[in-house]
Amino acid sequence: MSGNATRGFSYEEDLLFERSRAGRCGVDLPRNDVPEVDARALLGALARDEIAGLPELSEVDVVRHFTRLSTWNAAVDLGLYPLGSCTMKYNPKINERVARLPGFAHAHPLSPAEETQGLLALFFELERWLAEISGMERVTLQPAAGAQGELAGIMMIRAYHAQRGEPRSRVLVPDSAHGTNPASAALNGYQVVTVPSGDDGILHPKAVAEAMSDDVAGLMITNPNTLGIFETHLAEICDVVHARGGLVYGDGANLNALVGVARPGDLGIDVMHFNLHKTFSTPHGGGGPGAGPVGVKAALAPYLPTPVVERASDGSYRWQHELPHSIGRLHGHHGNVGMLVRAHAFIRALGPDGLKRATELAVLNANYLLARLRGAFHVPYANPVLHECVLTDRTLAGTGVSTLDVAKRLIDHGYHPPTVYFPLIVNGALMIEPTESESREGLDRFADALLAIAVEAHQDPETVRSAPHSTRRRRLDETRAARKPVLRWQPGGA
Amino acid sequence: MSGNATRGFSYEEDLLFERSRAGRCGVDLPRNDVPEVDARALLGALARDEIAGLPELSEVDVVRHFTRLSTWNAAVDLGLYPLGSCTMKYNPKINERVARLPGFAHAHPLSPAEETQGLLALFFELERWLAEISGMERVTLQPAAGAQGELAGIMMIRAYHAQRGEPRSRVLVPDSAHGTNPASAALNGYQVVTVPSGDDGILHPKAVAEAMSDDVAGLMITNPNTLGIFETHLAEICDVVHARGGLVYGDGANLNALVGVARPGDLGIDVMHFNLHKTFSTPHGGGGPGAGPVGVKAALAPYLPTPVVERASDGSYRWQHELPHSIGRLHGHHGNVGMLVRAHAFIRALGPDGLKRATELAVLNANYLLARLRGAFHVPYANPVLHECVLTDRTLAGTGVSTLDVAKRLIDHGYHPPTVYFPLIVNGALMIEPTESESREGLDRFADALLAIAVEAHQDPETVRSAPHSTRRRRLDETRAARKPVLRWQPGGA
Amino acid sequence: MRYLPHTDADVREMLAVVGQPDLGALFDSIPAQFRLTRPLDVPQAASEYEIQAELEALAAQNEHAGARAWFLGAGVHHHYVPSAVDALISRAEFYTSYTPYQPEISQGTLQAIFEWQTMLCGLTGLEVSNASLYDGASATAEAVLMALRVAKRRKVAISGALHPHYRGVLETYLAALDFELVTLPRGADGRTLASEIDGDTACVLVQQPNFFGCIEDLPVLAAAAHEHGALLIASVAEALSLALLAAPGSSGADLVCGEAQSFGVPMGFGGPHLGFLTSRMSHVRQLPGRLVGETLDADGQRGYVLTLSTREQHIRRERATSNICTNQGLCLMMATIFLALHGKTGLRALAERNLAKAEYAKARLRAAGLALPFAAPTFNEFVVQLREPAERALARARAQGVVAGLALTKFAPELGDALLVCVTETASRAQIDRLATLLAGERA
Amino acid sequence: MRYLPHTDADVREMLAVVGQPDLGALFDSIPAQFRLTRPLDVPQAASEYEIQAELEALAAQNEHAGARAWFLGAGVHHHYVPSAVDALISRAEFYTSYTPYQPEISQGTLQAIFEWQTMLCGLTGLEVSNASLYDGASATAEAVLMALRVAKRRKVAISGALHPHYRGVLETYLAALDFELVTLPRGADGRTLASEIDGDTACVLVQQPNFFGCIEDLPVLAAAAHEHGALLIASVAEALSLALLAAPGSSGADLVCGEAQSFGVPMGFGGPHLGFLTSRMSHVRQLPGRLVGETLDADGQRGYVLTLSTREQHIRRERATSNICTNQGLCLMMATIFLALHGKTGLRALAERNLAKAEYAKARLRAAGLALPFAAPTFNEFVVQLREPAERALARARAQGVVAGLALTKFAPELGDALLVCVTETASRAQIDRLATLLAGERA
Ligand SMILES: Cc1ncc(COP(=O)(O)O)c(C=O)c1O
Ligand SMILES: Cc1ncc(COP(=O)(O)O)c(C=O)c1O
Repeated sequence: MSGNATRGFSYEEDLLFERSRAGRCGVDLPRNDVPEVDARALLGALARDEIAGLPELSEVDVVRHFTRLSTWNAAVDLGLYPLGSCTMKYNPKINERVARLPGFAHAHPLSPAEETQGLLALFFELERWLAEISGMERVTLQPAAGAQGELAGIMMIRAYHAQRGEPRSRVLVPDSAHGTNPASAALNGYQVVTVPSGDDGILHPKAVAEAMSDDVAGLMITNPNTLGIFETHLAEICDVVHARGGLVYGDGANLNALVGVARPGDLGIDVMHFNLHKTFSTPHGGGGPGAGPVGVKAALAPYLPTPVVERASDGSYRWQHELPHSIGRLHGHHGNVGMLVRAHAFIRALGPDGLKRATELAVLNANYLLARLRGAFHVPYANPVLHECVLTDRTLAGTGVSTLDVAKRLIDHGYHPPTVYFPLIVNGALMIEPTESESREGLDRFADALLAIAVEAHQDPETVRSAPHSTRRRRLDETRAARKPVLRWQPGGA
Repeated sequence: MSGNATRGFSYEEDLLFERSRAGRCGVDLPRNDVPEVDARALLGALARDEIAGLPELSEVDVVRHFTRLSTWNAAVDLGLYPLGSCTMKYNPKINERVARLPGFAHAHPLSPAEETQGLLALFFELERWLAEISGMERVTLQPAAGAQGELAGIMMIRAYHAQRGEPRSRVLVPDSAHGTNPASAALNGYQVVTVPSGDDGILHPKAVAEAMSDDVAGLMITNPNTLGIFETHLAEICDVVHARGGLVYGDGANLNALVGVARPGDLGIDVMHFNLHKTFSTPHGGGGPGAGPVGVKAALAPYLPTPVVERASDGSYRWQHELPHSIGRLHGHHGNVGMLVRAHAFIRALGPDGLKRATELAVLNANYLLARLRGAFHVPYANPVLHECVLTDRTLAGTGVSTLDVAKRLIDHGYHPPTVYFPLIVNGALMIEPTESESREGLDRFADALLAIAVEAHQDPETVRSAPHSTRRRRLDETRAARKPVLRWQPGGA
Repeated sequence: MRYLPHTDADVREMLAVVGQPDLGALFDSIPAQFRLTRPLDVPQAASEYEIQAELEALAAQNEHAGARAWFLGAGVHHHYVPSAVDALISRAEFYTSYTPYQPEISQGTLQAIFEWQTMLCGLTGLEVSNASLYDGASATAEAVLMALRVAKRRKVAISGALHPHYRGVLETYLAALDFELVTLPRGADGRTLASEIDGDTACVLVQQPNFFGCIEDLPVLAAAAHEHGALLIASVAEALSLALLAAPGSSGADLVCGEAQSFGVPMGFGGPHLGFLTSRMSHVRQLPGRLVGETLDADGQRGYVLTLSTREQHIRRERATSNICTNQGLCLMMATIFLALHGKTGLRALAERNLAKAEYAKARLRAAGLALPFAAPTFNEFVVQLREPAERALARARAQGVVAGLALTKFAPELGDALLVCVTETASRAQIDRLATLLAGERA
Repeated sequence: MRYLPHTDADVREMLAVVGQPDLGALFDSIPAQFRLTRPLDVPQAASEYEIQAELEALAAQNEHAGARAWFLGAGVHHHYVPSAVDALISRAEFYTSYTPYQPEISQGTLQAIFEWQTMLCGLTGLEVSNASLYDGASATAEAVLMALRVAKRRKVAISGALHPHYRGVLETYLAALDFELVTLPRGADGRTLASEIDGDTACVLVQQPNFFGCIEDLPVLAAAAHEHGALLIASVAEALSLALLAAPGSSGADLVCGEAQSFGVPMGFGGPHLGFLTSRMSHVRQLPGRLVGETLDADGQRGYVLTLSTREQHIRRERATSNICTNQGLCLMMATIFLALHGKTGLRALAERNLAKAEYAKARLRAAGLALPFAAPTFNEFVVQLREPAERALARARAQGVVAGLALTKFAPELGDALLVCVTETASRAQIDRLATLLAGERA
């Protein structure tokens, strides 16, 4: 092992339902100060019987249950979590504190603007900051995650073409794109046309020109792309798309490579989303919530979702609901506000110099890892990388050890594995994004672990192939899970 | 293993100093809005050089460091923590929330009473409640822990005798007492006279009468005693002490056996401490802080530490500093206030019925474990037990396995060991206090683990003797630590 | 900078390993004309202390339920959240982890999701639940999209008593697609009428209880939908009602979607909240969002994994059932803990308390001479008609520390000066009495 | 009841195993006449919601540093605590664990204590630190008791500028013992004069900076003490000063004790705080409190254990160096995290900022025409003389949201209407300006 992980034990813990005992309860209600109501009498058949599926536990049972469960997870606060494309950077603790301030946490979205000026001011500022960082004109904070941001962006593109009286039916998506890109386009009724990357891993104007037509509403592009490589021809590609009346959507998942160094808006992007849970340090929460604000150039501003925040001449803030060309409402309320508060705090913490420095260090870290790992693992593209790098298992050919095995073996070293088998255009990809939060010596330990596994793959492939060995559960059978899905607990198994 | 613990791994983590890198820092100061001051110029030789011994780390380094360290600990929130005499009950989460309310957490002890009425009201109520629970007249909340409570109590006894013009020089302490009892008496300048327990584990009036004299200031007694046994002769013993002008100090560490069922004051105790961190659910914090309020009968009230809270006729609260016979001040301020808030919340949560029920269940749990373990382990006394039980390793004689080995082996089963080798009057004691927080099936799992170890001791003693096997560190060499003490890190080892 | 561990020496040495002269050179792949040559125009870096002070100042400008008598709901509900919820989701292992793609090192999150799925099936009366969607509104839109895929028809019949924001989001989601939307009228008692349904109808969408608080008669609507081969979708904006009302799945709903914010998620100015969607097992391949399933490990031990991912964008791309990726995982964790704490009896008792408080409020308002326009039974929310402009009544109440509800003037002008009033367990009798007095227009 | 897991069935079955008919029978060893036959007279059980509401109401009645301009110190200091501190000590593994008696399952706590010991040695300039005492006052009393044991003499010379509460506690602790206490006078510049020391003196106790904020000249006092074979004890009530002032141990102090609340522990109305005590290694056997030492495990790996316990009550009983058992472990954890976050440079910068703020305040007050009676240099606290009754000035300031300091009328009447003013990094220039205006008596 790498000095990062060693011997230990795990606590076992059954399902809530298996721990349940009739008669336990983990809450007590306040004394009732109004007349009791007999629900059955009042509601008749509208009332339900016992709630099957809910357990009965005391507070201490519940606390222990979830505390134990938590110990089975990897986490950023426990160590490097190098999931490529996910930007698992440190989640500052002050963000958690401020997001819980009662004036944020217990405010109601339907309180009038006059009673929620602090929140509107925060929205207004954050919108300005994101616009400045990205080189966009306006920003909506409503989308709840990157994918909903994509949806919103494509909807605006659609509305833009519709408004000009020339609806179009296709959207171009590079083959290296994240799955949400084609899915978002399709959800908007567009036909997705895949554009192949070049042998150098990036998109070439020629490929785009070949796919481009008057029926193409736009191109979705990730920059740097999912290989971590800057799309050097982006300006020219944008020209190609714009020349035929198309628009360019920028997937901002990789913005951590650019903040303070270059702005998507300056590069020709017309509309893009931000993943606040990546670039702007809001926690991933074991899957979410995130937030996916969308920035647009002036031409798309009329289509922004409603409502938007405006500052009146007296300095007060208000909601503007009347945007005649708006695509409408995307979220039940104002988006994942708690994440907006955290992102606001993060930008305030770093300031202009810190934001740029974070970008530089994120890129330095990825390049450093690449330099240390090159050779032991195959590097599929020669282009310089920015904030993440992609390696493959080709150097392990013949050992029987694959990318998946390397990933699982990393767990024994105390590391969460990188993203694997993505992007799809690379065979056996290991996509590593260390982020700026990792120290040099932390990267060295991680590189040492990967190098040790590469050696082990040749010397003792079986140990790698059967990893992990140290976790509470060994390798889990995903095929079995899908073949006969058991998606809930039922008494007696079934 | 018992189904409680299974395979896992630990994260390694060096000392802060080993992780330090010159130039890192985990905080940034606010912008300075006043003129800089050159400390060297202003203070000359009064100023210091570099602070040797402090590390340099970023915020993420520090967060990971302590998060990893935390994973090496057992905890009540992870499972049964059956330390006898320590009452490791569940620490309710609401207690933690209310203790952090800014009006408590950021209040200053020298703010005038008019500006801190909420805190004074809380003190006043808590004092009343503790007095009612214990059958005492008044209570001081100042002592920071049980031992400081003992100190305060013995001081009051001393002041009482001094005031009556008959200073005395001895204090009686049973041989089963906790070490703080004799230490507290000695710290007060008293000579400690040890009173032997009877063969039945309890104190007998005769033994006390033999030790009692006009030079004895009082007796310190724990009830139920450290064997978990109720001191059946307590009333008579109190009479013996009182008859010779002595007073009886009650060590309230075991009050969890009595709340709502019997009151030390009614039993003849003149002065006693409460361990809020035991009976009243405030967390132990890895060693503290606790709180050790002291209750006294009316005769001792004049000697209470100053200041005390009083309610004025207009319902407002104020500090009373003028107690001419007071032993004086025991704490720099008002004691461990955060713990008082938590204990207040706990008493409110349970109410009269809940407090009594908790006692009953704590006693039921101890008796249940005793019933399940009797036979596999030796039960040194036949008397009925209350909230805890003491077993010994005598049944393992000949196996080479001792109490310490059983304790260490429990760790492999995912349990913190019980208190061991205490009380001193029992050879190889295993002192088990489950508290009321443990469910029946949780106790069963724990009992199964202990029974399995008893079997293992006979079948495979070496495995028990070399336990634990699953922890990040195996059995630690305490002798080595004491022989050549290394009590701080120094560069290069030293 | 406190978040950045790199010392100058680290940077120098790392650059040497990388083979670059300086940090700028790392970005040489970005054409020079696109490199930003000025600092970003955002405020200078701030310390934690300054950030906290600034955000406390902003937070202090917002009215919130911790400091007022609170009767405003309309899809976002003020319920007490036991402290254990925040204590547990504040475990770094939960909130600083990613989606559980690597199950061996994510069993904590996976088991909790499996438990959520189980409990939500029980609450909604259906067989399979996903692992959250963004919010009640988008979950409702996703449910309709799913129904369109399942039914392969193009007409969507929507209750006129659907939350207007849900309807808004649904319209946004459907805008690009080829479909027809019809609105089911509201009956005099406040419930949805089962008209407009025919053989082209893919689904009937009703909110339960509906936007006006009225409890719909789901079996009647289900019969009408099923008669024409359409699916019934029940959208639940107040998930606590599931503890008291007949499970929609048992009442004929084929899909149950909605918002579970009431299960331990703070109102938070509207988000993050917790969208959910449950269906019958027969439709699972059309379900959007993540699913956790049980399986075995190499030693034959039970464990949990993400499963049936061929429905999802990262596998199926443009043919996925949805584009969702990041979901509302930590809110799901809050709700799972909240449900575990309340359990079968606690949740029921909480729901009954909400009912009792709302019934008391209704009685008090009626006694104060105000009209309650709808006769249908309600759960914890209802409409009351005022004798003055709603905004005036709201302002008067606010001045007395009472947030009295939502003016329906904008949402349902046909109701005149009406308020939607929500009464949860957090409202004391005294506060309700005060509300009645204030709304009746008497002097408070 | 939410904290109690037992169902009625559990109780029944367990009683059967135990062989008792009912719960009451478990208490049969308690003589009947002592059994309580009535319910305790405490309030009926309350829900979490009610408890929170009640305690929020009580908390709201207290002035606190989060909502005022704060210049009150005197041994309890308002410093900003980075959020990471509370986030980390809220790990259940830290706060719901006991004293680390079983080292194999307590390495987290043990390693942190070892780190604390190391840092405190560096800060105080001594060789060994214990693992906390209750607070600064009792730590000071324990230091004197230790000095009495070490020196085997009976006279204690105490600075007249010792915190009066520390002095009070010391007198309480010493009351039963045979000793003589003399007070060292204060010089005109506010510092302690090295008189009254002779061959009977066991120790000289001074506070650094002293109660009036003045920085003592420790080398001079140390020389005077050592000349007579007495120990010098430096008691530090504002631990942050250790980052700026010459380490007391390097200035001749033999024992350094005091209060480390400033290192990340909230003021909390005076507790829980963090007493500490460091000494030279040669006196370690007389040190009170727990100690953590390094050792090896059965595999030869480094680990930590409680050590030298033969000093302690659980081994040595009446011959122990102290009676302390439960200490201030979690406060030690806060301070360890606080120090780790600030580190060498951050802590120094924080201390310099305190100095700069206090110097600015002194300049402003002088400029406002107020007298600062003491010429000795100060750190972040100092005395200012008013031209009106101190209580009046304080009340006026309070009415303007400024808690201006501590009236010394009670503690040092000889100073007339004087205030002890503490200025930390949390005070803005504007607040300091305001303070000066208010204390000068001009209209605010
Ligand atoms: C490149 C890329 N695009 C889009 C997304 C989708 O963003 P989200 O998960 O926030 O919906 C992701 C994140 O997973 C991504 O990595
Ligand atoms: C019986 C007994 N007495 C006294 C004490 C001392 O209490 P504290 O640790 O709170 O000082 C303890 C606790 O450890 C104890 O168990």
